Amino acid sequence: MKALDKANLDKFVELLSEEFNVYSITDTDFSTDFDNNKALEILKPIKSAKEIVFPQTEPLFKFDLVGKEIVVNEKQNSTNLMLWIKPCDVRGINILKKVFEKDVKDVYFANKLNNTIFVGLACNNPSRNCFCTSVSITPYYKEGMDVFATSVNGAIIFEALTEKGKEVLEKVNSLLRDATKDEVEKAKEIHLQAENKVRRYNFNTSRLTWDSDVWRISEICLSCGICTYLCPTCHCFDIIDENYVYEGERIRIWDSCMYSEYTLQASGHNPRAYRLQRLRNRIMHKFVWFKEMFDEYACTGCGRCVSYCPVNISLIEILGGV
Amino acid sequence: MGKVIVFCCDAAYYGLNMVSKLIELPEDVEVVRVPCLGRVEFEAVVRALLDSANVVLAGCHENNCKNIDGSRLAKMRVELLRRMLEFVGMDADRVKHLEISTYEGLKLAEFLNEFAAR
Amino acid sequence: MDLVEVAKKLFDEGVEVIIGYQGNFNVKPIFAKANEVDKLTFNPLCIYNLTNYLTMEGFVDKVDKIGVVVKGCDSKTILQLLDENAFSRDKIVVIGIPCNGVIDVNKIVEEIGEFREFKDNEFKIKWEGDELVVEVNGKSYKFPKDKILLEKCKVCETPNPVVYDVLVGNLIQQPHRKEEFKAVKEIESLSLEQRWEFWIKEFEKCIRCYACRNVCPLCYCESCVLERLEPEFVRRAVRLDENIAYHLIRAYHLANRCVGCGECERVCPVNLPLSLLNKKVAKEVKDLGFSEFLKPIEVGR
Amino acid sequence: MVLQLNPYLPYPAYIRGIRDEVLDKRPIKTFTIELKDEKLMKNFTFKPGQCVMVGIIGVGEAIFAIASPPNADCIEISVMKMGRVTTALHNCNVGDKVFVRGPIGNGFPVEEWEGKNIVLIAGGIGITPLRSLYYYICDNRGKYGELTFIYGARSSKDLCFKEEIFEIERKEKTCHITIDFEEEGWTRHVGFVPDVLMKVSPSPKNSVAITCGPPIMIRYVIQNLHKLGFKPSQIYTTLEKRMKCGIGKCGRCNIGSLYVCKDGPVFSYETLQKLPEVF
Repeated sequence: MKALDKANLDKFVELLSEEFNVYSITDTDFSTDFDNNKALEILKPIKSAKEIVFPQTEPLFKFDLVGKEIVVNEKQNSTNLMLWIKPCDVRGINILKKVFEKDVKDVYFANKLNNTIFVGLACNNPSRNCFCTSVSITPYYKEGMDVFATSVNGAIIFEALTEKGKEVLEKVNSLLRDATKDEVEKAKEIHLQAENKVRRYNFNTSRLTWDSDVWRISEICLSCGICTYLCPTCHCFDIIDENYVYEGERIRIWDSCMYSEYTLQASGHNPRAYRLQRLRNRIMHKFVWFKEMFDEYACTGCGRCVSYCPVNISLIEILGGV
Repeated sequence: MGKVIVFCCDAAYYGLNMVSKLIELPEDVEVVRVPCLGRVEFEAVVRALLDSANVVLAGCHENNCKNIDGSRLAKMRVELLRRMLEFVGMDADRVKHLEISTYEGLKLAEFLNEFAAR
Repeated sequence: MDLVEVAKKLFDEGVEVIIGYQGNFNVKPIFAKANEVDKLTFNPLCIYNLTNYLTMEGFVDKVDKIGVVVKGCDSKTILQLLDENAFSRDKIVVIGIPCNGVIDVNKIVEEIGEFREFKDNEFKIKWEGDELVVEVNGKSYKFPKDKILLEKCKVCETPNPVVYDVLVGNLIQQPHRKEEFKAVKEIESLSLEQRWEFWIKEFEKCIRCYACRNVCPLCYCESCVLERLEPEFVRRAVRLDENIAYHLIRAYHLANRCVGCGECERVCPVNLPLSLLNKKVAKEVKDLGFSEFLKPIEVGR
Repeated sequence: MVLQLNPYLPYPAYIRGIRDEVLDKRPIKTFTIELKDEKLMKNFTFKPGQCVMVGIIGVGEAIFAIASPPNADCIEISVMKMGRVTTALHNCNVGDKVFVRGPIGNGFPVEEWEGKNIVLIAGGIGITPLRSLYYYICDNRGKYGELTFIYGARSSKDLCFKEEIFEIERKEKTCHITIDFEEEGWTRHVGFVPDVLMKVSPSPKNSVAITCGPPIMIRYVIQNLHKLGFKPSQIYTTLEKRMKCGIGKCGRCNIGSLYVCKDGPVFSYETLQKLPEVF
């Protein structure tokens, strides 16, 4: 266990920036332009971290509209380093990984994931709408991280979890010192404190049946895309050709299962024309069908969909955890 | 020099056609013929602006529109759009509304030459 | 008469559903049937513009008569929708509530701090004169009105519903306020470059979730221009220029139709100042002399 | 066939031939497509019932069932003019470039059916995957039992692969062609496909029924097959949804936990029974 004094934080980031594109938390998203000290305090940005490995708009390949040829440019992007990413967001990426690697490997996702190093930070102060402990992770969940950090008073304690993570710590070794026993003890205490702060619900997914009364809540759903776009595990996308004058691009772009256009077929038939069907599909996919496929919920308990829903539809309520 | 897209109502298009032998339009001017200026979807104008083209809407004089209201509506819409563009910090002069009768083709062509060279 | 009594009477008179509010802290819209009449409430957290639901999925056509709870600002939407023949007047019963202003729930959380364990029915919130009184967990908090009130309510011209069939509560006497477009004028006073800088910073954040469109009671086209692929006026890619196109087109479609309910700005997850755009259009529309209730044709819709 | 490394990258191909099938408000054309790379074309193997993504640069991609038998040296697809991509395809000429991704989907479990009688029931453009299957069975006639073929369309003008169908009619004793309403000069069946199925009443003994067509037809055909004594495990159908990626990632074609593009489009009715909201 290594420790970094918070006074050295600026130097720490500077040193890392020499080799990596350092992303960190801002109020809205993960960005290279962040406030060093504030980033440690922010609970989680509005947008989830999936953007780094699965960007909202991602070019698949270019094409030349005159000759009608495909132009593939395989540029190697430099390594990204995600600083202070929270356990729930890493969990989201772990879930996406399962989806994108099942059967056929999605190269765009895999490339980005390979080029990203996660320096995670334990969550000290979960908010009102957090419910990660109810979907079987904790505020100090480490899987998928390369380095796991905990902020303890005046220092940050690091624990390298992978080879990549060891390299990162090696890079900033000059700034680090060994963590004292007290600090390590304190970190454990903080973890447990945070875990107790998160409200725990007894979710009852058996009530999510096809014609359950639960779906009546869809009456008030606006079928906007907030919940899906902010969700760390939602991964629906659309593939569209964008044309400019002489060239074009085939892009992949986030789509939302809450839009009626999403399933609209060319013939005009729409298998999910109503908000009820769409809301049901979203929730059942996350908690019933995903469980069938991968044996876990496609939910990280980050609470974004609860906090930002324009009409206060609460996933917690739908799952029966009032 | 950017591209210029000109939406011409039937009358203005006819006027422009009449003088096509006298005066040549610059290459990057694209003329789009519409039945009436009132029919121009302003979304198309916005699209053109953001694809870095300049836009001119040329149509009848206000009291001379065969569809009675088309020209007046177009004028109002363009004015509103110009003010909005200004508000978000874009150059409002990239959209112009011109009142052109069938006999003022030369005026329009001259204007376009000037506008394209700007 | 209070809301529940009024609702009971309306159900007796043959209203099938009442679109109203439920909950104290977690306020949500509700489509109340006769047996759920007790759930209907109204408090200063009832921020939603419920008229939005009247134009969704052809809901109005499916029932004989529906009631809808409106505040002063929401009632203007009803007038505009009627003007556009969105539904027939005799299908809906407008339950008007004079309103002292509404509050964003996050503001309360911000002021009081995180409070976790409480029961929704033990949470109380109401206006007392110029003060907001909040009771939670046995403690009571007081906030001055101008500190906590939503921006749009500070310049509200119509605290009383302008159209209603039944009124709940008493009409509010309030000195006549006038919209002065303060925020708009502030932006206008900046230079062109400064304005551009201000707006690109905002538009870059947009994630195009279309919540602003879906929450808008006046955005009810069956097929939205944004979903059209031919011609494609707004490309799907989420980039600055496409975002600008989207927001310009959205504001333009609402020219002289926007009633200023401010829902678009409220729901935006990345906090774009959308009502600034709407207000600007409203101001210019007045200036340009559009007719008072604009027929959609005047903006090309 | 090995999928290439990047599943989103299509193979360049060109249109070798175009044949008009139906001239109507909703015209149908059959396109013969060949991959540019000969070696790839040779290696492009698929099962009957599988699909391909056919794309046009600058317009987009759409999924089509393969109509040609697996041993053909080309890919044939029948396309009805409907949306953006199909309209663009209809505007194409012989020699034009297209891009192909595939094969996609599971295809018919032809090995499982060996030794069984086969009942093919198709409606309208739904004949495309069954055409592929028919020719496959013809090539491996010894492995399968009796074959019954029922095909229907709205009118004689709407019949796809007209000549081939009549050819099949001459060859097979049990081929039934029907149109929905009576027409002058029409001597074959008149009536909807499910009704004709009842008239023909194939025996459920040691048979499988495969049906493809408009959703409403499939529903009644399945009902009638039940009446004839077919068990759910003996009934197969193909489904259609909006698809974009074709590899089970983009999410829109799900029915329950199954993705039509990856786990389908061929489903046995036994599987479908357990799924909600199939159509």
